[in-house]
Amino acid sequence: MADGVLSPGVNLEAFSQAIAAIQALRSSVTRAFDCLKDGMRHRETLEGREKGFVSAFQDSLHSVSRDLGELERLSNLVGKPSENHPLHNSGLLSLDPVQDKTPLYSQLLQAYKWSNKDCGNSPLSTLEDPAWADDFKVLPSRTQQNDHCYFAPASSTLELQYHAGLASGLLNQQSLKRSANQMGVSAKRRPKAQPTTLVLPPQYVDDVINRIDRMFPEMSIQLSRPNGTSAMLLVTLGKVLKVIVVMRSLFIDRTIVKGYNENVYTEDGKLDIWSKSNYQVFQKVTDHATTALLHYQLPQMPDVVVRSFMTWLRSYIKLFQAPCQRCGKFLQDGLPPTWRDFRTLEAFHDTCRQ
Amino acid sequence: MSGASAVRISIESACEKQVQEVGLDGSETYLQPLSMSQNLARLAQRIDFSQGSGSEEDEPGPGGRDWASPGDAEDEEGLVKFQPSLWPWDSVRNSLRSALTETCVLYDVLGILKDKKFMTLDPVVQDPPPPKQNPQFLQLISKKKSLAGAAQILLKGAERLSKSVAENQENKRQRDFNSELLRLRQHWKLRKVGDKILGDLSYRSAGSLFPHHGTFEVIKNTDIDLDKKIPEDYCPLDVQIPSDLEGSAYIKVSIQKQAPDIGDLGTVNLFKRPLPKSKPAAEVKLLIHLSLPAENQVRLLFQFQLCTFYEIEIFGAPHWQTKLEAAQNVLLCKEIFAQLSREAVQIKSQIPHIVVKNQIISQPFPGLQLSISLCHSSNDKKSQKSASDRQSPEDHLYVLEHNLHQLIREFHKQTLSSTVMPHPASAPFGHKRMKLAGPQAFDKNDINSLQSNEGLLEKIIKQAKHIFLRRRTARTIDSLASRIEDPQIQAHWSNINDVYESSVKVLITSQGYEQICKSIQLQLNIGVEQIRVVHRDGRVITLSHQEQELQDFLLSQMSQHQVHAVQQLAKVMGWHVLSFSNHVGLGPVESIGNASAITVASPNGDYAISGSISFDCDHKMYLRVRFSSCFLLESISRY
Amino acid sequence: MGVTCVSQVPVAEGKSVQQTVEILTRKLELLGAEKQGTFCVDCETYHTAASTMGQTGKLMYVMHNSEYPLSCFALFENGPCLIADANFDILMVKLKGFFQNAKANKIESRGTRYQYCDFLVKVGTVTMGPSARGISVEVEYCPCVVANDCWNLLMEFMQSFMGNHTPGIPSVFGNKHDSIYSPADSMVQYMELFNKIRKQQQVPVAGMR
Amino acid sequence: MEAPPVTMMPVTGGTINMMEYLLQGSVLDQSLESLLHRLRGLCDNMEPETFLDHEMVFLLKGQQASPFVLRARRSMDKTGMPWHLRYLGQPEIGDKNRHALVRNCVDIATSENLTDFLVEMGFRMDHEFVAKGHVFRKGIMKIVVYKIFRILMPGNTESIEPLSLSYLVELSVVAPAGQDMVSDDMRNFAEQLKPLVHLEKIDPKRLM
Repeated sequence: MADGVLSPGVNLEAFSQAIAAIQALRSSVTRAFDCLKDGMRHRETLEGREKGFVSAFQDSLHSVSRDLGELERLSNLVGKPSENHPLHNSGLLSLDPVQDKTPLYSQLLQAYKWSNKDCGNSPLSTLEDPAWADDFKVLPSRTQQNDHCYFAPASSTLELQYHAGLASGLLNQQSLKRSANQMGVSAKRRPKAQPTTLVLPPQYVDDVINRIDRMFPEMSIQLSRPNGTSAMLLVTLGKVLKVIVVMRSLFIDRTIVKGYNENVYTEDGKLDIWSKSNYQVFQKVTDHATTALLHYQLPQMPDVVVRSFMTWLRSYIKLFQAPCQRCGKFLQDGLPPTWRDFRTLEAFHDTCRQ
Repeated sequence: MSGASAVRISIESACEKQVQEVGLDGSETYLQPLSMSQNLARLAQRIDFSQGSGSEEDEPGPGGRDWASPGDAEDEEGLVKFQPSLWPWDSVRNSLRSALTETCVLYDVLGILKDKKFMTLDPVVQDPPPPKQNPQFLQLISKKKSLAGAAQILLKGAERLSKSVAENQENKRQRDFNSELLRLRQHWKLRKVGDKILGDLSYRSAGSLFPHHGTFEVIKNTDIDLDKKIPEDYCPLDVQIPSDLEGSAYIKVSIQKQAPDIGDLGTVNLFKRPLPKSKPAAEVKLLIHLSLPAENQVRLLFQFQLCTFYEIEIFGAPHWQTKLEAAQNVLLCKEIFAQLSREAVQIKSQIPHIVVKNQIISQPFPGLQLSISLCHSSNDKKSQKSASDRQSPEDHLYVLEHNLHQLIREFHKQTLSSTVMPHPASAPFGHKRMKLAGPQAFDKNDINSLQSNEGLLEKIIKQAKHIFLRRRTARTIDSLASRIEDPQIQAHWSNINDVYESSVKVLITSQGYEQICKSIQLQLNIGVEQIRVVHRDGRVITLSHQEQELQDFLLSQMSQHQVHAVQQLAKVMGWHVLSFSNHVGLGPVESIGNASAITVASPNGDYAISGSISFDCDHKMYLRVRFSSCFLLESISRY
Repeated sequence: MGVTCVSQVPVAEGKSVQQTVEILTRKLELLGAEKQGTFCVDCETYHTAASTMGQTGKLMYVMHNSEYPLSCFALFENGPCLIADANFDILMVKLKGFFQNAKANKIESRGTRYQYCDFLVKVGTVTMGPSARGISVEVEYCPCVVANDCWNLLMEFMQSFMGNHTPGIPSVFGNKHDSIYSPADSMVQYMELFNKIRKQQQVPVAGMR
Repeated sequence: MEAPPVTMMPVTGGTINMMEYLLQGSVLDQSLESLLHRLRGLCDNMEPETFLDHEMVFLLKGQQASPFVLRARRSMDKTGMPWHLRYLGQPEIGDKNRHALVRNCVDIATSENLTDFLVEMGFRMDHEFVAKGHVFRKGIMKIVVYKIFRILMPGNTESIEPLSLSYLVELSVVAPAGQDMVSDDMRNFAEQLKPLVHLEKIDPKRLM
């Protein structure tokens, strides 16, 4: 979504260069401060020390000013975002000229909201956003899990906003939900630092996991944090399979399904989150579990996602016992029905599910 | 009593011990003589205090009481009368009594004085008090004198202290050989052979199997002119390092594109990131390094080994610790390289690994060359080495160099800890997991997995492949994301990576329509040889290392996304989807794949729009829109 | 270490043991199973030396299975099954005075090992002394550890290449309930199969050899 | 019955004819610490480990005069370790050239149902004890220093009491038969433990 805020007028190449320049500036400033902090270096003579220090400091200051100049040059190249439609060309499609079908008023309001959003989404305002600033470490396309777009409040008349709010409420009812943003306008404006789901306290994560653990008696969840705050779960489902779930906050990053009798620990006793199962059936289930992670997505309510994922996972308790709901058989190509429907949880062979 | 021997009698004084009883056999039981305190207590017990107080009847003190009990006193006096001869403390009592008498008199006089009727006290006129000043003056003088004495003592002490500090410093500068040797012994293994002191540089005790003996000799540094000023860094202890371990060494790992025919875009720039800042940074590090005390260098040195600019500007002879660490590093690098080249010769691969002098060349992917080289330079040939270094300072793969060091250390650890103590203790020694293989009926696969022992080279090649694949995937996605603005590509890289695996989630969205159409979400698991793509609809696609495959795949996903978006939007707007296909075989020939197409009709059926989406050779997307009924005109709008 | 079913396939009418085995393996290969070397299961019988312990001749079986190359299985009929490492064989030599090896009763099954997805299939010829006495088929479903969970699945698979010779549920499954299937259970099945085949010895089957 | 053909044994095996070379001694509780200290210095650079084992001695009586003795041992402090079944032959004192006691030995790691199985084979438990101590390693040499505890209630390894006020010290090597050189190494090692402990070849028969 980081790209989403960049209007077509922005020179992306220059933009990425500018980010690199900012990085360079940061590092040179850091170096300058480091130099100051470390003080004089040991040399034979006092004179030599002072000289060395001054020249080192001068050098670092020079590099700071050079990097700053570079950044200024690039910032001119980045260019102003154009005031075009934020929807690019596909946005034109929604401007359906069939008058009898599309009420003009709602469209106008919609248009207002778009422009409103556009204001808020101009890159300059997003730059101020701390969350966005964090992402500067990577290239612009690689936002890290920021599945929300958030924007600064627009400076418009209250009246218009009021209407817009009403209208968007109506529109939302008509399943015209287009993106998560529009909800944000109708509901009271969310505070800027909305994606708190990325930095949930470990205690909260523990609670959510514990609750899920208690929910399913045949499923036991073991939580550990070998790498800092990211939790890793070892889910043992009956005597059927074991699942290793790597979390980041409450988002599931990665999951591996292994057989009940397979070793899930490395030589030194840590959870082995990389090696895959030796059995084809569990490799298949691993793929399906990854699919499930892509399917169950609700960035605003990550705990619901985890819960629904676990509920779905639990349906594998009958992995070897349930015949396929379509063909009625147990085996197809040597594999049992490995697919579980995301809604009904019914068992299907991978090839029988469509 | 007569039973006691003559000798015993002659020793003991009769008065000291009293015989308590004489047994029937003639043996005597003695009473222990009283100790001083016991004796005192006994004597004190004999004092009749009531009698004593009674005998003070003539004291005039506490008024009426004494006058009231003269009779009592008389009686007691009588009692005393026959005792005095027994009394050893008689004189004491007498003087006490006289003292009491005196005080009683004084008391009475004072009592009379207080009334001021019968008696008054007048001050006696004495000499004027000149001596009053004198003592003060004397005091001052004596104080001054004693203070001076104290000061002198302190000064003496301070002098002695400063002398000893100076001596210490002197000693420190001179650093006698033995204390240096002691310090050396704390960090290195030493043993005495004949009249030589030999030390061990090798990692053998840490589990290394490298055959190099790695011994150094400790020598006393005597070639110093004692008359001249001793240079500051003079050290009486020096070490003699085997000639082949002198200088500095590091392992260099790099990936080069062998030929331009590999046909991918990323490679050229992939490993050439602008690194203009790295050189000054390295120099700064170097300075810090030199200024640190020797103990802390162990940790830093490792960091340091990995950096290219290994040119120490040595002022004079380096300290022995520095020397030894450098030599040990050379030894480790040699071991790594020896291990790698041995494996390179042994391992059969489709394209054989080439070992040329100090370089191992391997081909992880066709057209790609991984080279691992041992760069070893002794100090005198520094200029030559740095020249070769400057050719390509940027293509280092520091990660792999670091990992090589880590791997060899892991390898060392493995040789040390492969066998464990048996439990129960009577069982023979053996490999930890292997011991379970029999009684727990491990099957063939389990046993194979226990025995699999991948070499250093295989591991590092696998890591190199993965790094290459990962970087190029990132590059491909990024370049697509920056070139194509609609739809948008987002990549969320997982925060946890393995040396052989990493994953990225790719989302394709249209801005403003994220809720309506989120059909395309992919998870890319980047492995060693290939990329596994898990699609949101459950499909799993395996892509090879060829960049084109990933790019084509992403482009096709994007075109599918567009069609899906149109379809969803049409539904929302009340239009009818007439037809929909991800791959239409009709229309103009596309350069890549097939176009996706959709036909929608307006709610009242008057209009129909058909659109097809394809990518042309510039990787631009085209949407061809055809309006039916009114215009039979084909309008092509280009994005 | 998955769930295993060991069964005997009768020799087809008018065919030799070898031919019947070939028919079976061909079916497997058609199914897509991959040949992966050979296997061997052997069984030696030990008598308690006469009147050693006042017990009437209990039989002890010591078995090996190439699937578990480092293990040695010792078991009594309806008794416990000990899993030990290969040194157990040496112990049996030391115990010569107490347990006598009935050399003539040594029986083994040898054949080819096939893998089909997560299934392991071993079709073997059971030989006692120099003569082939029957055919054993072992089907293992590796991912599953609870016998009753995957019996239906296992049976469906066996039907696909054994047709009407598909066996019924093995007796060891019956008393396992939900507990974890262990390699010892497979060895018990083999022991039972071998005992059955030994008894058939008296009734010579036409077409043997 | 014709003789069975020579079949290549698939997996039958095990290591044949292994011998245990043994030196024994004992130290009083007071001097244990100094002995351990010395051992830590002399032995291989591994973490010194303690152990707590439960040993049961089983007898099988036959027609022969001497019963067949097997020792079943399990670790009480480490879970998941296999049981250890051990056969030890008659010890040979040998001549002066061999510096250690030698006896035939068979080491077998087995599953947990060992005791049941031994009973099924006709063995009967003679006695049991708990051994608690330290184990060291130097090359192929194993040094165990342990105290033997009597089990007060049969089967209950919780209630135990020490048998003596000293620790048993054993230096042993398991090697294929005929490798008497190892006994030289053992003697050299034992020399280095003097005078903390004197390790000797002790003939159990003489003690009886």
